[in-house]
Amino acid sequence: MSADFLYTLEVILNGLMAGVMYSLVALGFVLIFKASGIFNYAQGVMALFAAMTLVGIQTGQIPFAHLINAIFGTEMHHFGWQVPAFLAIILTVGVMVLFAMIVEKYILHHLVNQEPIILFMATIGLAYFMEGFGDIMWGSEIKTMDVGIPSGGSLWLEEYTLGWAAEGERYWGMYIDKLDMVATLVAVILVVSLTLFSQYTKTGRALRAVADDHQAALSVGISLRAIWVIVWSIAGFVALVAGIMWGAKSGVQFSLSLIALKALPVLMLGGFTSIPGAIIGGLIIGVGEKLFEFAIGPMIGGATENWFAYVLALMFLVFRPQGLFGEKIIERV
Amino acid sequence: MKIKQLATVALTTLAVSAPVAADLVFPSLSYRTGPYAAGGAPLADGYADYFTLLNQRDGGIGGVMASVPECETGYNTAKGVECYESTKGDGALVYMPLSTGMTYQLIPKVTADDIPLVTTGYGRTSAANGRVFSHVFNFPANYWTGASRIINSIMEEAGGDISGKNIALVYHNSGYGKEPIPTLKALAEKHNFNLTLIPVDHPGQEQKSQWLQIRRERPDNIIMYGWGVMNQVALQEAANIRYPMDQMYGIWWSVTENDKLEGMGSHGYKGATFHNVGSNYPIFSDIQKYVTDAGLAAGDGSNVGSVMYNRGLYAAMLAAEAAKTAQNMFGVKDVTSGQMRDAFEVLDMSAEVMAAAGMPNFGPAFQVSCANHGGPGLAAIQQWDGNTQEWKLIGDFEAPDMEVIAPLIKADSEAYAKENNITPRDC
Amino acid sequence: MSIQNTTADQQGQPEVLLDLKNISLSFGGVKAITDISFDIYEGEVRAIIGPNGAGKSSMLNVINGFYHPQEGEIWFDGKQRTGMKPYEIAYQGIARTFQNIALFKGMSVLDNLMTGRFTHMNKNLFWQALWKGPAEQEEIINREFVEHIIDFLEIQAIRKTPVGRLPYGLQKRVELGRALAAQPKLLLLDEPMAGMNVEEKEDMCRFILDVNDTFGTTIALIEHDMGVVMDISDRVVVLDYGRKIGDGDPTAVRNDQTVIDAYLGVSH
Amino acid sequence: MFYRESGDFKKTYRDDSQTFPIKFDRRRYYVVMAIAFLVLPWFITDYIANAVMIPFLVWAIAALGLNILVGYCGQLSLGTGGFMAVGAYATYKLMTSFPGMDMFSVVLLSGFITAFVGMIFGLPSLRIKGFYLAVATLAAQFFLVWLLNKVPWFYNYSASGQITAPERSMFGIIITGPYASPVTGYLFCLILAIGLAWVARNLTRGRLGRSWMAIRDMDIAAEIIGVNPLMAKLSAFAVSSFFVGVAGSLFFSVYLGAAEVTEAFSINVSFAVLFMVIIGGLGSIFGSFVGAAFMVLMPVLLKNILVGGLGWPTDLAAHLEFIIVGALIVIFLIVEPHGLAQMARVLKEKLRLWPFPH
Repeated sequence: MSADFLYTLEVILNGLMAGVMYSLVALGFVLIFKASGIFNYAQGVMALFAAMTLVGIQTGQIPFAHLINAIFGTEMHHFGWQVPAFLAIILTVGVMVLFAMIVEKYILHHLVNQEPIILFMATIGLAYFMEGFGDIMWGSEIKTMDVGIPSGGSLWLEEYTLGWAAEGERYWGMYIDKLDMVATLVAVILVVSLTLFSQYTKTGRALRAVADDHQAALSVGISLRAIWVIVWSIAGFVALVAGIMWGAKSGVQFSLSLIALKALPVLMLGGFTSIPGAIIGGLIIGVGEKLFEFAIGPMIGGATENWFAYVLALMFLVFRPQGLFGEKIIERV
Repeated sequence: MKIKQLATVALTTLAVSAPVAADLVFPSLSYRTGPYAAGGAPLADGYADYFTLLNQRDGGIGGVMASVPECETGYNTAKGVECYESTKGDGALVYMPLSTGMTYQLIPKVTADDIPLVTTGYGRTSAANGRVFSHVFNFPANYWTGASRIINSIMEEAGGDISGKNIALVYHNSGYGKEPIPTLKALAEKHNFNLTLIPVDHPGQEQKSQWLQIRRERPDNIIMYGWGVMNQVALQEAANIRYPMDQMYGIWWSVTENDKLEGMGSHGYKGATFHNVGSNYPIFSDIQKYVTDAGLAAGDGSNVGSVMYNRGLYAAMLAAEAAKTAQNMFGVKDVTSGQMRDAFEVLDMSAEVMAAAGMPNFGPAFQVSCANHGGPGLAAIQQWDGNTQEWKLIGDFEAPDMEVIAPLIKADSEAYAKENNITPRDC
Repeated sequence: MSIQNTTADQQGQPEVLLDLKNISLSFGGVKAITDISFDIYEGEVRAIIGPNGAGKSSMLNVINGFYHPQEGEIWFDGKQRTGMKPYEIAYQGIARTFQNIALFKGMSVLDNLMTGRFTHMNKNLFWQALWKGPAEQEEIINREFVEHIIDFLEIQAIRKTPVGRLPYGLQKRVELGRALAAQPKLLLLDEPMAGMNVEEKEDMCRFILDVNDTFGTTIALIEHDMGVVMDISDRVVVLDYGRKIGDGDPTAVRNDQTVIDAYLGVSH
Repeated sequence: MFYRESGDFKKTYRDDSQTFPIKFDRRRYYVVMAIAFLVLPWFITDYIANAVMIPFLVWAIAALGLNILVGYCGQLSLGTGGFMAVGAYATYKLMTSFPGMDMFSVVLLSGFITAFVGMIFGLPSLRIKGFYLAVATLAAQFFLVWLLNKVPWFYNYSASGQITAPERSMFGIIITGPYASPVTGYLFCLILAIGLAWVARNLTRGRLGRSWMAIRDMDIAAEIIGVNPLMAKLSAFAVSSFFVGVAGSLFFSVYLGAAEVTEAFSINVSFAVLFMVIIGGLGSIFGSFVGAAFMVLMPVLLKNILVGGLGWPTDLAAHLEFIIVGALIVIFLIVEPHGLAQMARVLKEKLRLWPFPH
């Protein structure tokens, strides 16, 4: 095989993996949009907040230390203990559930039946709030996420594929990051368990009922408020997973919240209401932008990925305005 | 109606809340929030702590207390305007905006307001031409001299010849990151090496494409002009593809304590710097005694001695020395911003001055002149030691290839002068 | 009571305003309309009736260009129509109301009616931006016309109320007003009396007849209330399962055996 | 008491359709204008002009533009930052290519250039609706920023891609550049803001505005009434982009004086303007001004209270600022989803009836 072909293959594989990382973020959006029609811009900040909380709990940080020190003139930062990763994750999930309850009680509850754009703006307000709140609670310095996920290129794969290229070509074997492989595995488990949950549990059925028709669901005795808390909790959990993966990749700091921007074209492509759409959309965006950067990027100066993802999604949309897997828009008079 | 009330309250607050007029005002436009907070916080701490030290230990500068009103910009240029306007009325002596974008914005403004603008290691490189940029100082080094210094170091290691080598520039795709490109292009022509440009968009969490490209092309060296999260991700990706760390060079904004990997991950990673590292200087015991122990530190103390903290300290020292120079020059205690500008123009940062300030050999010795606001552009190379988890200086502060840079500075500054109708001064 | 068509009476031979020839329409594999032909005379009130799902609304949608039939010809005002957009058809002089009220909810009654005048206004963006001068002149002229309609429909008091706040019956009336504001040659009414009480229905009947009388507007309407249809229409076309099963004046249709079997028969 | 309309009859349609039908409103409007034009310039300081009034006016123009698109035509857009960048770079190119051109023409031409670009990026709106369109407009945002950053011609081949506004004047008065007095900058922006608000008012009360609102409220009915959706949407995109382009032009030339596209016109700008529009009130010209005032004044006010007044550390204050602004947005949306303009309207209704409760 020629090295060029192998390189292209490598780009495609890595694109798929990157796509999975985008999908992880997009999933949270889809869950909430499906259940409540809210385009939750705060999903990215939720991922940041969850990751910060996880690291904070793990390393025994004192919440609001900076604020307390500023007010009382004390000098305290750490409890001085370390919490095992597993326990810390469980505690963080608890925090995210609490967060979901607060959001439902103080925001969503008061905005029932508002127009989508109002709800959207409310979530941006929420994102602002959480950005400031997270920083006050845990501090704004860069933190390292360490929950034992391996990273670095897979040596085994590199050596195994080294001989594939023709003799004498510049080729160093296939490169795939172990972290990406783990992320793929996690994403698969996440999607399968979400599907099982929504298909085979009572709560899952209620969720789907609400997604189909709020009024009808209400009329058969499903509590909308409870459902919203559950959905936001699940979305919080998904945000935590995304936060862990992205945090392990780039450290836990402010920019983590900007991953939301990478999820938007995925949503556009996959449709706001489809979980498989979020996955497939992520894969298409991942491969598309990486291939474009690989093939065309060097000719036009590079750094094309940010806009190309959107343009790619836009091109799909022009032909299918509701996204690949979105519900068909039927116009009637 | 409500808005009007708010506006009234706002306006009255603005009028009332003007800081207490201190005698020497050194505003600090800091960013302790936003995407670059991790770098901005220690920088601002160092700047503030130095003046606190002077006030506590020496009773200010020449007997006049210094004050450092801090204004949070969040690395946002629009907020920078607000900060500039809100502090300049208090008799600000010098501005150090700590952001390239804000520097560009302030260059015309400070010139009109007769306040010196000092950008240590950032900002507009061609501002080194004092004939065009009368109020802007970018000593001791800038992005172009830094790039040249890195190339020199690469040449040294290669035994003086880098013709035919491949060097990649991984840069933050913004004004800051693009700065070194003309210099590197000129140097590539001169030394006959191949330059590959690899931009990374803000914020730079996803750099897979870029590093796959690097892995394919295997450049002999990498120069990185990164900032914020981009640095950490780049280092992680470099380690992932097992790129040799000692062939990687960062500019000074890419070689801080935040820019490292766990354990030996980034051992050997190098970078250019224009000031020394570590806390092995007399001044640090004074800071401990007069500032930290007295509970007057700007930060929580954990940053003292870090690269960014030292950079803040160093910048403050330059400003304070200029203030002293101005006091001596004009024989007054309360210097004005115009006098500060004149002082900066004749600033002599000799080894003795630095030693007297408790920071011997902390930065390069240099002199500023009317025509040259950038100094000789001396820079050193620092290297990360994974064993001790700290940066170490390797080699001395050395001069860049001014033969290449000087014409570039001249061309760019003259283009600016022409565009803005500025007649260069006679120097 | 049947209002006689003046044009038809005077000339003996009525003039055809709209002529539909062999129209077929299908969505994917589903046939909505199969080979239907009928015509509408200038100045008459033409009713389209039929059970639910007979293709009545689809027929209206074909007439005003929202759906494009796969087969057949449409002749309006002596010209054959080919592939027109709905807004072009509006310019030809066809206006309509909708089964489910389709008013512009964020606008006042007055603005809704003024929007109906859209096809009669033509000052471009520049004049609009300047306002003073031609644009204002045009606005005032059209405002006068709209005020006539407001008087006619007796909705003076709610002129500046946002339509979203009005009760159902009034909304229907405003919608009729909006269609009238366009001064259409052909007015399509899709169940104008659906969901109304007897009084409101009587009002609406009066308006429809008055429109037909005073403005001479040709009207095609879909209605379920047979009493109303028989009373106010000149001719009736009956659809069932996308096919035409009857056509003629109300009495003839009422006595047509096929129609009775397919449609009226059900209710007996 | 003084807020009464009884006895204030309109005898012509012209009177009936004027902007401020109630005498009290009309008087208040003249008073505000008089203060803005005649009183404020005497008292304005550098700080008030450059950090409060100029940004307020510039953002108000941008908000007006976006409000035409989102509030009147119902097309959700997140490309505002990109369009402002087009306006800014057009201004820079015009200023440096034609040094003799007066600022007014430069700004308006930049607006027209942006309008053209906006129309191109408005084309997908014919197929794509709602949030899908919002995300699609992000393509414009990212692509335009990339393009302006990548092609050196746009920034005259300078080393870093920064653009700096040279000194330009009009009628011999310096408007841009460091030597422009804050009063001229303020008045220049004020005249443009008032003029554009007047244009926006004219456009939205006439035929074109009604066609936009018709598309917003029910696009199918609008089309059947004779509104060409292509023309309505594209004209909304064009007019909106014109306003946004003018705002971008002023943002760069009068307000910041220098800009770098990735920093000054990032996605945050798009969100900020959308905020102003929604907080102020969708489909309200007054609301655009109120929204801009809120988003400009709030942070300044908070900063001055927390840092200046209470002496908090700047970073805590900045975090708290985020929390408070975020919370306020949510609270406002809960209390009055239709924005501050709607609040004012409700208040007005109450005042009309005062002192009777119903």
